[in-house]
Amino acid sequence: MEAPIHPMLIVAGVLGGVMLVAPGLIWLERRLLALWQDRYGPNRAGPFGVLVVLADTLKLFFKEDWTPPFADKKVFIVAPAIVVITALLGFVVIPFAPGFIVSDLNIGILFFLATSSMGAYSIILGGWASNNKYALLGAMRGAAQMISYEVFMGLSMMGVVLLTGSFSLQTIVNAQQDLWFVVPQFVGFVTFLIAGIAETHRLPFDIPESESEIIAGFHSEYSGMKFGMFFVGEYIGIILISSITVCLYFGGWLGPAFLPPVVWFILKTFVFIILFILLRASLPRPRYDQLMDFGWKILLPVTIINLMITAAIVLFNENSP
Amino acid sequence: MSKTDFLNVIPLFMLTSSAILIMFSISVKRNHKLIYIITAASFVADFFYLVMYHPKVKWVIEPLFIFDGFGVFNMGLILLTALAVTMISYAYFEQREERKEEYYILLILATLGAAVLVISKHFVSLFLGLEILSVSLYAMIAYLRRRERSDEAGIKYLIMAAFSSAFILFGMALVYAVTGAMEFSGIAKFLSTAPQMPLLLLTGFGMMIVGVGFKLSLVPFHMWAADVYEGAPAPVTAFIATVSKGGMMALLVRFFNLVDGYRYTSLVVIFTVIAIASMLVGNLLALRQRNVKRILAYSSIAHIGYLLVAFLAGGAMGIEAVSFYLVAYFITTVGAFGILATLSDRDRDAEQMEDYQGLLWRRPLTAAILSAMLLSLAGIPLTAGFVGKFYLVAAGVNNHQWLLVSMLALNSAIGLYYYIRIIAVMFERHEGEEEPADMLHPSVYIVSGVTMAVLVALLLWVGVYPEWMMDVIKTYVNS
Amino acid sequence: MLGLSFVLGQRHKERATEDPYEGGILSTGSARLRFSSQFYLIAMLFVIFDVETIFIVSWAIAFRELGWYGYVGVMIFVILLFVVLIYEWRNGALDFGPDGKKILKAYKKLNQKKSAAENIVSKVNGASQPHVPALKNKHTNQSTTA
Amino acid sequence: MNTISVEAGLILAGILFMLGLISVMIRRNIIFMLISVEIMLNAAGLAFIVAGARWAQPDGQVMFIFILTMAAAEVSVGLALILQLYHQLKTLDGDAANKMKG
Amino acid sequence: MILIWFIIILMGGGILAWIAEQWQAGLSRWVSLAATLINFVLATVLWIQSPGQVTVAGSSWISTFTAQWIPSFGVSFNLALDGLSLLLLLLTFFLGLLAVLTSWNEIQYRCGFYYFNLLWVLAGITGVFLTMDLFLFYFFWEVMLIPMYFLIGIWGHENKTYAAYKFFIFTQASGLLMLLAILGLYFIHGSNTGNYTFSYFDLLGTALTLEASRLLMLGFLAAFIVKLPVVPFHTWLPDAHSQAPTAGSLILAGLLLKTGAYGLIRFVVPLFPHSAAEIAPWAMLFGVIGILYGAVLAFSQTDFKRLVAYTSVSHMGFVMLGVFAFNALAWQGVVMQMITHGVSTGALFILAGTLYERIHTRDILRMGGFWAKMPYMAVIALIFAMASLGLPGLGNFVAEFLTLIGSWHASRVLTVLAAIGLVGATAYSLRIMQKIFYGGIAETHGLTDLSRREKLIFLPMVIVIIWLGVFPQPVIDTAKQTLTGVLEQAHVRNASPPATEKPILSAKGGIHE
Repeated sequence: MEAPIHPMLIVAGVLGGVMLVAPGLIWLERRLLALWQDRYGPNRAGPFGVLVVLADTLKLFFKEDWTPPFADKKVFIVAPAIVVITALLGFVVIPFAPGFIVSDLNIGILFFLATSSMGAYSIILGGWASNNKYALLGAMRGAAQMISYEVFMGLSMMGVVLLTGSFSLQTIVNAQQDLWFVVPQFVGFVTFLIAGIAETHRLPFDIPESESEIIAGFHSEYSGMKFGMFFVGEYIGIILISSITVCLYFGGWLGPAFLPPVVWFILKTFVFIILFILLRASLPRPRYDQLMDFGWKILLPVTIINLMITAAIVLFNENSP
Repeated sequence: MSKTDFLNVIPLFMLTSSAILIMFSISVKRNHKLIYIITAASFVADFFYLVMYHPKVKWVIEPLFIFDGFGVFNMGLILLTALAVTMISYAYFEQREERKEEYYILLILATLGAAVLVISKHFVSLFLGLEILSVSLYAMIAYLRRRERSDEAGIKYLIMAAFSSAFILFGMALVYAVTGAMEFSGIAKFLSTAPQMPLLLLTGFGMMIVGVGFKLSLVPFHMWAADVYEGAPAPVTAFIATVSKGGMMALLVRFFNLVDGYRYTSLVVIFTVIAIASMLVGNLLALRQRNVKRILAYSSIAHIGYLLVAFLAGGAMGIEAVSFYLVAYFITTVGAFGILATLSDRDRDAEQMEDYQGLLWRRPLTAAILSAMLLSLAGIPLTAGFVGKFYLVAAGVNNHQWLLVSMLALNSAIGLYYYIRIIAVMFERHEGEEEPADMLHPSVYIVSGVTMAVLVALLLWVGVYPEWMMDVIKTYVNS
Repeated sequence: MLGLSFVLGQRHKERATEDPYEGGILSTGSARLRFSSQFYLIAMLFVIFDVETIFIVSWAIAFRELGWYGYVGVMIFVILLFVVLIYEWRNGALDFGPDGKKILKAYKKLNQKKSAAENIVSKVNGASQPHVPALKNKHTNQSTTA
Repeated sequence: MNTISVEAGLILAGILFMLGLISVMIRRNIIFMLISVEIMLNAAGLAFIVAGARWAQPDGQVMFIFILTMAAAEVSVGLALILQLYHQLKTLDGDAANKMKG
Repeated sequence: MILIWFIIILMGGGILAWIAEQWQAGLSRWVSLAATLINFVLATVLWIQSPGQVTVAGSSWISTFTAQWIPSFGVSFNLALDGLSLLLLLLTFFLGLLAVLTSWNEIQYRCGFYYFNLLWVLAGITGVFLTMDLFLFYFFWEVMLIPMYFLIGIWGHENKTYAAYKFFIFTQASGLLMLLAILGLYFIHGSNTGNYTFSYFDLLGTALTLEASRLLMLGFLAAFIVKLPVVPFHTWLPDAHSQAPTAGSLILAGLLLKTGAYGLIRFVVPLFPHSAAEIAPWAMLFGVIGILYGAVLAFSQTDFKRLVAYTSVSHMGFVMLGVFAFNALAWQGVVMQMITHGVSTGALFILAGTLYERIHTRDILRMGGFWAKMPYMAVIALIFAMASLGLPGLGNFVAEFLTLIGSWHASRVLTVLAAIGLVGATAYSLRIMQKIFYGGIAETHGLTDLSRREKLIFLPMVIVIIWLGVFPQPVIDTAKQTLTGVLEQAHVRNASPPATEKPILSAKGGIHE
């Protein structure tokens, strides 16, 4: 453990880092997609088109902040804020390095689950307040999807909890000194990742906003910075899921000592972020009912069976030696 | 969990597993008859296990359950009543819903809830039993999806039951906050050492009484009863009137006796007022009804009021009287609603007075049975209801509760009017068409018919020769 | 707290460029439309299963202390969950979206009846109209898949 | 964090409970009535947690979990019933559900 | 053993009659005729054998029967017969026989069920007269109500439902008060002695405080004076009597009213002698009011059956007067009154029934001059009208005379007033004759004189009423033992002061302590 850093500093660091990285991701994604799809991507503004993000942001800020007159105004404005706030709140329990954590809650995982399920509100409220058919449909789908996968997400994480006996992410990371949990909990990892993608409604699970079916889903009516908030919120969500995955299954900041823990953490996280982008680039979007079927009929039993087997093994190991 | 523990809770396990079995069997194939047989068989088996295994041994599973004579007796009563309800349900549902199988799951679960209720000695088990019972009932009440009234009744019951659960829970929380115990015995211990009842505790008890009052449909918490009785399918109404209320009543008796609430004048006064109000309001409101189900609803309010007389009398005799009256009341109520169910057709229940006009001449046996049931409700000799009421009065007089007892007598007199009115309608001369042909094969009704016959035989037997039943109650309840 | 104020600040910036009378996508009609009750079903499923996870979670944190005893208990609980799941599956609660095969089957059944009836009618009339059912078939298929 | 006194907790729970109670009484929309009842239930749950904290026992929290479960079951059934009722009445006004009188 | 057979024959006969109707229409009449006839013969044999036993001093009980019923409550199936019961049983079976006969043609609708109810009413009445267990007494008290209710409610006249309700609720409500009183007595006795029993003989000696005794007596009194009926509680009677079928009216007037009188003699006075003595002046006053009120109202009725019903009110006033006069003479008068009223009023109701069968109205304004058409009926009517007004030589005269002599000792003023009632009786009896059989001929269509069956009904009644008027001694002797026994007992107990030292209902606890 390092000397405790002032919590405010950590907060500032995390917030600043995340808020900076998120727009960066937009650029990264575009570049990578272009790479994999054999095209250029953004390349005009700045080196490798880095400044396109800045331009985009400026554009969003200066764009008209239009609230549709038929919309439910208050809710319409609150909805995009929720997505960012909840996603950011999730970072509270993430240990970037030993001691480098906003708050080491002993119910860290539960806190994460709670905040991430709050994200469903933003979609449903946004879709509802827009008072637009497509938006509503998107919102309904999004909500259904998110709450469904919420169940499996929580259950799949329980495997790790069984192994460590704690909800604290820091404890969990520390427990992976010998072995990353991805090995004993591979099934858990896979299900968690799938559920995580669904939670962030990224491609291929971007049913709520599938352009080809329902224009842009729940945020059809949004523009300006409010749209920007949704947009940014999604990327923050990606970072969040990636970092949680890293914490739970890939040993968090742990790594050979030649790099500081934070760097290990960031590296691992970026691997997952890139994986997210790769998935987007490569997989087609399933139909809505296929997605739900998959969740309820396959993921749910698999996670529960995984859980029970894990528990049995742990108990057996405890009692036999 | 020791072996004895396990053996004791087997009745509960049996109910649970039969519910699961039914779910499985629905998943495989929907077969109404098979599921009906499973349900009936599980009730029968459960009852026999209970009788065989629990002669008079008292067994406590800490901290939740207590298997004493009183609990076992009430559990057996509940199981038998549920069996009777199952019996009358088959014919009723056979001609109605396309998805009738789930009803039996709900029935079993509700019975399970009531069974848990009567053996609980802890707030947690009380709450669990109560809620299993209530939640199953919501769905059962609204089971006939085509009927608007059924839904309406379901919603009303849901809101009311949840409302009352909230009261009970808050009351429990307050009691817990004051006494630090959720076990009845712990609370009793606290009370016996406390010099006087803290205000907060009294508030807690008061809120629990409100909740319990709702569940028992006591005045002034009775508003839901008539609507729910009217809207629910007839067998479900029978179930609400008997098992649900009986379970709650048994629990009330157990709790009140354990904490010895009789010491507190305030509680006794509250219950006395409630009892009198229930008797009066129930009977008076029943007078102006034209709907048989509503009449029975209001009459059940009054009957619970009668029960409270013996409950307030307390002591061994009071408990015996309550148990006996419950037996009589269960037989009678299930019988009455059973007749109602057999007379009902696909679209509506036979609940209007007109449906009964001249019934005696159309279907003499049916009418005779219903008359017997109604006379029993009215407390006329030769029926179980008479002995039951007699027992109540005896308990009350024994304890010198002259006010309550005379109110009981007065109300019995009022009650006579509407019971007799139904009978009078049945005996009216009937001109017009003969009974329309039944929609189902007559064999479907055999089971209902046999059940009715058994019930009426029981009614008369208990009415003419109550000694046996009293012996049973005494051996169980006083053990 | 800090996070909240930070976000609030950002919202303040949004309002800087407010201008109500322009742009956007035109919405047609009221969006307060009725959607499939399937969504309610999902909500209920979620409510049930999410609450059940509470029990599993509370077991998970203390499962070492509870040992095999607790394991058996949770096993029973999980088996119950599976029974419920199977039950729901079989009853079609987990069929999201329309099942093409089923609709086709039901439709064929209907069609057979109809065509049988029409055959009788046509026999009586002495004239047959073989193409009509086929046309109808096409039409209704579209409407069910749409 | 400072510990909260039992009285304060109970008063909070009581206020919540009363709010729920009042809104059950005055609301006419069935869904709102359901929500209000849920508020009452949660108030009871809160009271249990406070009580459990007072005696430093886990019982209160256990009870709360049960209450939560029960509330969930109730909401599921309630929503289903409301849906059915809506199909028939085309309204959620509690006063419309008054076919039964007497 | 014979006592239980009385009841079994009637109840079994009732069930058999119901079933028999399914086999063959009309069979139920014969079954019920047989049942009542057997009982009547049995009772007569018992009576003929019994005088020797009755005169033997000591026990006044001719026959008893005891069986266990609900031992944990101290309830036993305890029947006993003494002179009083025997007389009333004879009356019961006699009128029962006649009731079956009068219904012979009148009832065409659901005969089986009708006779079932008829016989069960009789069984209930028999039980009431026989039982010596208070629980059983209440039980039979109720048993006779329900079938009676059906008799009125199903086979009655136009306003039957209302009348049936009224009858049922009045009697049932008052019966419940009696139940409370019985229970009170039971518990007080139990807590005093530790012996919880409903046995009449045990309860007789219960030591009661004054207050308790008053309250409990009021409970009993309520049931009996409603049944009797005493004036403020009589309103059910005119309706029930006038709406009931003929046999129903016959049984109501002839028998059910007597259960009230019987109850007063058997229970109220022996159990609560002190309180009964206290309330006696008021009771007698109400009796006299009943006599006068009944007579006046009877005079102003136009409905024949209603008229007769009010005469019952008037006659029962004499019973009330006599019972609370507390002397042997008056009581003998009361017993006579019970029997003669049963016969005479019964006969008048049967007359009304036969008239109704012929002209389908009970309105006496639409009758008149029937003497010419129906001389037999007119003669019989004359006899019973005279009996009703108390013509010497007929039974009622003896009864009323004895009662008045007896009550003279108790209260002269009231006796004089009661005697005025006799004048009223003359007025309404003559009005019956005047309106129906004399005067201008009204609507004579379809009038035929009495049939053979009807003659068979009236003949024994005429014989009995004359016999009772001329030679009432056997009847008086039969009941004498019981009556004097009860009175002596009451006087003895009144002489000793009531147990005032004990606070009311002081005893705590119950059966289980």
